[in-house]
Amino acid sequence: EVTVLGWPGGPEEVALRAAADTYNAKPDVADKDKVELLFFNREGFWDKLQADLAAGSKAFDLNLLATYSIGRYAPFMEPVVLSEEAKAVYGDSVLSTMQYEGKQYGVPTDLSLHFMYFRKDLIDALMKDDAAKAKYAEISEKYLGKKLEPKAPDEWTWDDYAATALYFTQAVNPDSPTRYGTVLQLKNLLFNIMIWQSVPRAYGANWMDDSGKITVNSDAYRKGLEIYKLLYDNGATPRDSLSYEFAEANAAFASGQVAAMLQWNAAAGDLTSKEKSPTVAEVTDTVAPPAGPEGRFTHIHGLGFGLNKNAENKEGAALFLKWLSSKEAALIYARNNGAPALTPEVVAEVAEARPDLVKLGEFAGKYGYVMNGGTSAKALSVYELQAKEFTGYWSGQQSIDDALANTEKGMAELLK
Amino acid sequence: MMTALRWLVFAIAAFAMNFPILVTLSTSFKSTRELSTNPGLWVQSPTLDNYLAVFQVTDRLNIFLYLFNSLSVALIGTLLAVALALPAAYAIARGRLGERTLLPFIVNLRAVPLIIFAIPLYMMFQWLALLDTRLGLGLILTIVNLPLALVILVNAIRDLPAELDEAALMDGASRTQILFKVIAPVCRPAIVTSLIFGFITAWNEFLFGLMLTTSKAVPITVGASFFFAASGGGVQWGVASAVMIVGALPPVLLGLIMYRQISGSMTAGAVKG
Amino acid sequence: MATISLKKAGKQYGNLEIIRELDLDIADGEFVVIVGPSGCGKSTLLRMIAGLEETTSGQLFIDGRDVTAASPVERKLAMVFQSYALYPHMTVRRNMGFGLKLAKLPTGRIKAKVEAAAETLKLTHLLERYPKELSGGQRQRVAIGRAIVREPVGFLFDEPLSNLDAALRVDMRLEIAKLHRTLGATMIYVTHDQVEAMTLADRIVVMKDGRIMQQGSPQALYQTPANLFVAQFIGSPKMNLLACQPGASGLDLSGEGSIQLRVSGAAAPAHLGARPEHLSLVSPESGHCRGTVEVSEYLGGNTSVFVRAGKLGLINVSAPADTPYRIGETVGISIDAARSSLFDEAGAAIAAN
Amino acid sequence: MATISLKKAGKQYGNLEIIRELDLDIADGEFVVIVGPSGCGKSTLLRMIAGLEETTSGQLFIDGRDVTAASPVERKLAMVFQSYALYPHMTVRRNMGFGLKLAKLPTGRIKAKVEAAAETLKLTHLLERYPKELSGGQRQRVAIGRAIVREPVGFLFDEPLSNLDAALRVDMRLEIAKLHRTLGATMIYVTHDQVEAMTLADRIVVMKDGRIMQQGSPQALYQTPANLFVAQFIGSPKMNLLACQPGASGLDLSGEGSIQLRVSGAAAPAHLGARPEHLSLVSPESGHCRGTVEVSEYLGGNTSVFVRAGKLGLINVSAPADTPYRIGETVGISIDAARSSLFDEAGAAIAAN
Amino acid sequence: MTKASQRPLVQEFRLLATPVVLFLLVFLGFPAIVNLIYSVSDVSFETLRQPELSGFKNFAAVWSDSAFWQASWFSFRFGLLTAALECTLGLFLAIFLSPLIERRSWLMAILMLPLMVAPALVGLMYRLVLHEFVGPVPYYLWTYFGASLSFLGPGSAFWTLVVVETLQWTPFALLLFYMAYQAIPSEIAEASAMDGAKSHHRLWYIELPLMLPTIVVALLIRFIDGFRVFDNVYVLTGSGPGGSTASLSIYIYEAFFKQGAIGKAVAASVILFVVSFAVLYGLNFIASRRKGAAR
Ligand SMILES: Nc1ncnc2c1ncn2[C@@H]1O[C@H](COP(=O)(O)OP(=O)(O)OP(=O)(O)O)[C@@H](O)[C@H]1O
Ligand SMILES: Nc1ncnc2c1ncn2[C@@H]1O[C@H](COP(=O)(O)OP(=O)(O)OP(=O)(O)O)[C@@H](O)[C@H]1O
Ligand SMILES: [Mg+2]
Ligand SMILES: [Mg+2]
Repeated sequence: EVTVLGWPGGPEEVALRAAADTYNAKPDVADKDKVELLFFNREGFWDKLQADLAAGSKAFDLNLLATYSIGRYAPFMEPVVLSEEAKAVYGDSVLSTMQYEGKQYGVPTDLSLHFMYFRKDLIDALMKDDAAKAKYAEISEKYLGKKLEPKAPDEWTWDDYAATALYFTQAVNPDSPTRYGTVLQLKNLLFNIMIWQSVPRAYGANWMDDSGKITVNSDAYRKGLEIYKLLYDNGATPRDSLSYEFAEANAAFASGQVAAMLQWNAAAGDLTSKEKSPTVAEVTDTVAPPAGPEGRFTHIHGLGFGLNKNAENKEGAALFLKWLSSKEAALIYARNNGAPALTPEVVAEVAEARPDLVKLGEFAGKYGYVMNGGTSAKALSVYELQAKEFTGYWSGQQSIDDALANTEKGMAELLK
Repeated sequence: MMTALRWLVFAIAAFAMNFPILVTLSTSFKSTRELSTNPGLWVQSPTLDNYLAVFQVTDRLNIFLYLFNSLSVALIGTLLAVALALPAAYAIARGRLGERTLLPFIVNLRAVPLIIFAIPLYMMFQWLALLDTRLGLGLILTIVNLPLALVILVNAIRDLPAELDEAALMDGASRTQILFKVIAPVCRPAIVTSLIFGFITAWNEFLFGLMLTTSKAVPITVGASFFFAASGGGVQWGVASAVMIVGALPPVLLGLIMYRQISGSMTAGAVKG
Repeated sequence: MATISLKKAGKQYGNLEIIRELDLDIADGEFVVIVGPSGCGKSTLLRMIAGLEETTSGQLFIDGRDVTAASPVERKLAMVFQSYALYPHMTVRRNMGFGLKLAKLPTGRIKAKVEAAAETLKLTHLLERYPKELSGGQRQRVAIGRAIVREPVGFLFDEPLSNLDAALRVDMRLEIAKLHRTLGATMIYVTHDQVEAMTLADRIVVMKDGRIMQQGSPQALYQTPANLFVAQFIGSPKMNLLACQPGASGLDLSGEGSIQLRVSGAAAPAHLGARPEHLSLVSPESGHCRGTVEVSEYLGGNTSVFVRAGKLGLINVSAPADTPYRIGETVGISIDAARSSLFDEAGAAIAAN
Repeated sequence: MATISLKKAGKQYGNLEIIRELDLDIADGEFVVIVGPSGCGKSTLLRMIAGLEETTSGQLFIDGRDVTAASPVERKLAMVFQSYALYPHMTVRRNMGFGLKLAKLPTGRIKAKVEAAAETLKLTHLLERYPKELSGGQRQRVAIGRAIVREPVGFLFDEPLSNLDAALRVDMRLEIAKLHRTLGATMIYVTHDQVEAMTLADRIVVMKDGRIMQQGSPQALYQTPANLFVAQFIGSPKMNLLACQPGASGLDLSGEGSIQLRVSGAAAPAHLGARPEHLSLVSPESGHCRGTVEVSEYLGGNTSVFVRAGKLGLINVSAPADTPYRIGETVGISIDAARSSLFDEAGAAIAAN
Repeated sequence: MTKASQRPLVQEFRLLATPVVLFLLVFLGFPAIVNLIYSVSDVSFETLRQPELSGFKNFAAVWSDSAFWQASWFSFRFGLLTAALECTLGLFLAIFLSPLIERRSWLMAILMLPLMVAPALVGLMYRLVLHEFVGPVPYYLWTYFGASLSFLGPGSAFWTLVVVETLQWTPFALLLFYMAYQAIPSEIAEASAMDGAKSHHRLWYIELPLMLPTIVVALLIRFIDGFRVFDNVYVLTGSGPGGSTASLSIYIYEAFFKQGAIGKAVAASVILFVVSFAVLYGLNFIASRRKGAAR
């Protein structure tokens, strides 16, 4: 049989299971090539995988792979051959999230990027109310140094986002209907840096330029860091945000005490479900992250499945991967809670059932980016480093100069 | 009067220390909907959904297997650790053997993050075919438990009157016989304490469970999060709570049976002096 | 079956010398009683013989074999500990049967032997109790029982009867004597009880400060103590010592009287030793010396009369129970010269006749 | 300062009745000695008085105050434990000074008192040792020291001298008597030693199976025991019992002889009690009865001769130390009729004259 | 026990200590050797099987890494504080509640409950418990006081972790102390009562000294456990903003897995092992010297 190691519990499992079931039911799949699923914790998953692969584990044939870890695992994995349909189903930019040094290492079954979640009701009310607008202008003047007017979230720049966040903060504006304008995820965790880096990216940030020079010690990074610092210091996000990650941020938003937040697309399901988030489900909307001088950007990374170099059943595994990259499989994935980023032609077939996939595909195509070096062997370590240094700055333990200098130094070490 | 005060202190201590457990218990009976609207301890509309979510997916994620795995590895890790530590503790306490080297050496194993052994152990286990087996994990937990068991037992044996050993020597017992027939029964409270702590530690161990198992020998700590993981790194708090409660039951039951053994001085009537 | 001998055996705790170059040879089947003041090293000596205490110098032989470094098990002796050392987690029955069980005796035999011993020791009704549920004397009997059921070749008894009442003590003493006869085992027995020492011993060893002061048969020690220490230590109530010096007509008793005694040998006698039972109260005129009755202790069978005799100090006289003398009365003391002992200034005995 | 009285006090362990409805009144400053066979409840009684053992029925008064439920601390008594119960983590000095320290005496006074007591108990050189570094007798003396330094109003001594050598025991006995005189404290003293009981007691209480069999002055108990049990228990070696019935000329000794004794009262005498020291060996013809010498035990001061006298069994006669009789020889036994006791079938004493 | 009787018996004692030594040799011998090699090598996950010797570079790197010292300091402070708090509380509860527990061992079960949940899961639950919007603690604080503390903010995170750790592990100390307390022979307590000791005297002069070895053991174990704390801190605060709540274990874990700096991680562990061995050895030495002097 073919064993596949994946993440349990979430929508990823449901989708993979549906795909595997369909595959196993096919008459032309030999018994020895049937797929069996193994699951392993999200918590520590990459560390375990690291140990498994490095030690040459034969416990699984296929395993989960992510854009940011592809370089790290590539030495222990084998390039794969996709079906001919793959290009048409996913498009080049999505396929490239599973590539390393020009070779395809996996099938990009799920894609993650960011939405700006916001409270329609509050923003609408703000835009209708002149007194509020004046207050808004006053606040933006005071904190951002320029008078701003409320805008529709679709048109936000990061300054607008910051102004809105401040406006809806009781500490800044005692009349605010919510306690906080936004909720930031500032825990010392690599995923939080992925969310945040869309801010500097909108100001032109990148890890390194094409010549390989590290470019974090730049105005763009500085700007991005300062916006978060400003929001944190002025109480636009809970004091505890320094320990927040995905779940905490969602809970804060779902409590109705937050006006807007930047969050993974994966939160959409819960936050718009009346069952799970009764307070905000009906008044929450999503748009792409705000724009900056360089445009509008969202971090993307793909999750997919790749082939273990030490796999015991490589042929069978390759067969399954090939099928997994077919349109049939992609649609099964899409229909079963998965989040594949599909080309507009393909997504049309499931648009009714999964409207969010339309946005996902659209945003990925239009705004998606991967930092230079974001798939390298040390990409994870770079995120870890940034998480540590930047949270150090946000929490007031070190200056922005030190944070950037340390990051630059560390990255130079890691990416050399 | 004094008794009332004692009860009061007990109540406060029990409440404070168990607060997270109480929250977990209460959360496990809350629906997702209630969770986001009612942070209090009191459950407005209790539901068993979370428990059903744990027990009804056994074809997919078998909680019983995880519990059984945990039970097996914890038993191996505890019994073997005490079985190894007891003779050594005796040799250390009475024979003055390795008091300066072996004892601090083993105690130190507790201070070092054993995770650094993960890679070589992994390779060794692969070679020995112990990966993803209950025995393999049990052996590692033995190492984890050894230091504490040893310290507790050495401490307990040092407290026993040496005349007991001497009497047994005169009765013709070998050191091994003395150990098992005289010392072990007399330091039962210490043995039970090490067993309880060992079992709890083994039951709750996470990192090695994560590293050294994949499917067949997955322990409950690792298996637990299979249930409550939600998309994007979220947590289904209700299910998480239910799993935690279920996962804590076996050690609680074990404790209930064993605490009784801890009371009372075991040496009364042995010697005069 | 077991001869035991110590050759220049010594024991030190750090700098403290507890047993000093001690030589002792015990014949097979001999009953040796060790007596000596509290803390003189009796228990230590037993423990060295048992192998529980390392012999820091010298050697120890059992049956001619050097066992100085042998473990207790190899020495095959049984011991009754001064502190009992019962197994707190075992019932009396299991405490007593433990050694037999280790020796792999069949359960039936163990049961029989334990019950027989319990019968002898009057412990039958306590067999299922734990040590903590016993009285002091009962514990002590369990400790004895544990040693005797094993029928070893040698016994070491450390004050085994000290917590028993007089009646029981006599019974137990007889039982131990019987055991000695029937098993023919070598026995070393520490006691503070004069009667036990006198009645049980083939030989009494008197110790002081880790040294042997004298050894010999009970009679020998009682009648011809080698030195002042032994003279005073053996016999209860203890021997009276009257300071004396050679005088005109025999010995002059510090000016309080005199006694006709010829001294053979060179050393000048300095003390006359007379046991209370060898003194008698007579009329003030007719005694060897005189004094006033100071205390009179009724002891049932007899009365101890303490007489203050000037420079001779307080003299204890064993008088009949219904002695008529009153406190403050002046009495004469008559000394049985034939039974008294003489010691020189250094305390060594002088042959008198 | 301290009268102690028990009213129908009882103690049970589960179903086991250890002390049964016991009444005892102890006057202020009295010295009461409790004797009784091993396991009869002496320690339990002391522990009840101390407050260490709950009194399961009845009441206990100290100075007239009901203290049945009071804690040991409130009772202000000192106790010497049969098992010593020294503090293992304290030196001898601190063991002894602990009570004084609690009583907040200045350090200087504590030091002085402890050292004085250590002097008395011959423990001075051991003051800095820990209990486990002491011999049995030394530990026992520390236990005594701990009690006496505190000078409380009442003392409870549980076999305090059992592990001391004879000489030391006499010294300590005198010290305790002195302590009693100087402090005037009430003392309850458990012992198995006849001499201690006889010499120390104002009153002796004889217990058996948790009951008081007789109490009274030493003389009274020795001379007129109320029953067979007391008669045999008091006095060592113990009283001989000769089966008898009223005969033609006085009492018939089971056909082995007869003795002239008139019995007043109704009950028929069944046993004649005669202490060894009230018997003497005479020629076979002239004794009240006769038998053959079976065992002869040399005791230093005297010799115990055991005579097998047909149906009368083994009779212990206390003879002079240098008695000429040999084993197997036929001897006559002469009974001092005036000093013998008579008991009826049930064991109660009959007044004889 | 006296050194005495042992000489002829050392052999037997050796035999008794052998199993544990063998076990450790078998299961840690190979890993330890591999690790020692790693600690002086340039090694990553790709080169596990061909480490390149690099001398003491790893040690130098650890030694000069300020994060290592920060983590050590955190661990030390955290270990010391939690050990002290847990043992104080545990001691108090063990002694004060023992009259209740003696008769009802299920009370002990209730007090032991916090230990029964894996620290990683406890950390997870605290994410909920302390959450400003869905956590009960802030909820009640908001309801009754109108404001809540920021439990995991930069200033308070350390103390929150200390409290969390203390609440979870006090039962550990409690159980050890309860056992030791129960083991005190009643006769000694009785003797002290006869000496006029009130309960506080007894506690101070008799019970505590007799429990001292256990107190030392508990402090030692709890210090070590606090020092190497991992699961709950890691789950609750990551390694804290800017690594401020990184314990040494987290430091080593991150070096190992996140940075793939295996050599450095192992070198840090070796340093830790050597230092703590030296400390324990020293303590032991002092303790036995003291005992020797008391003789
Ligand atoms: N915990 C207990 N459970 C049951 N019986 C007990 C317990 N403790 C003591 N006994 C019994 O109570 C009786 C009285 O004991 P106690 O210690 O008072 O005797 P004693 O007169 O002091 O004897 P000794 O002279 O041997 O010391 C004994 O028969 C003993 O076996
Ligand atoms: N561990 C030790 N350290 C130092 N001295 C000790 C130690 N153990 C015993 N001693 C001393 O050794 C001496 C002999 O002790 P031992 O127990 O042999 O005396 P003993 O003759 O049995 O006395 P007793 O009749 O009082 O039982 C005593 O003075 C005692 O204080
Ligand atoms: Mg002794
Ligand atoms: Mg007693």
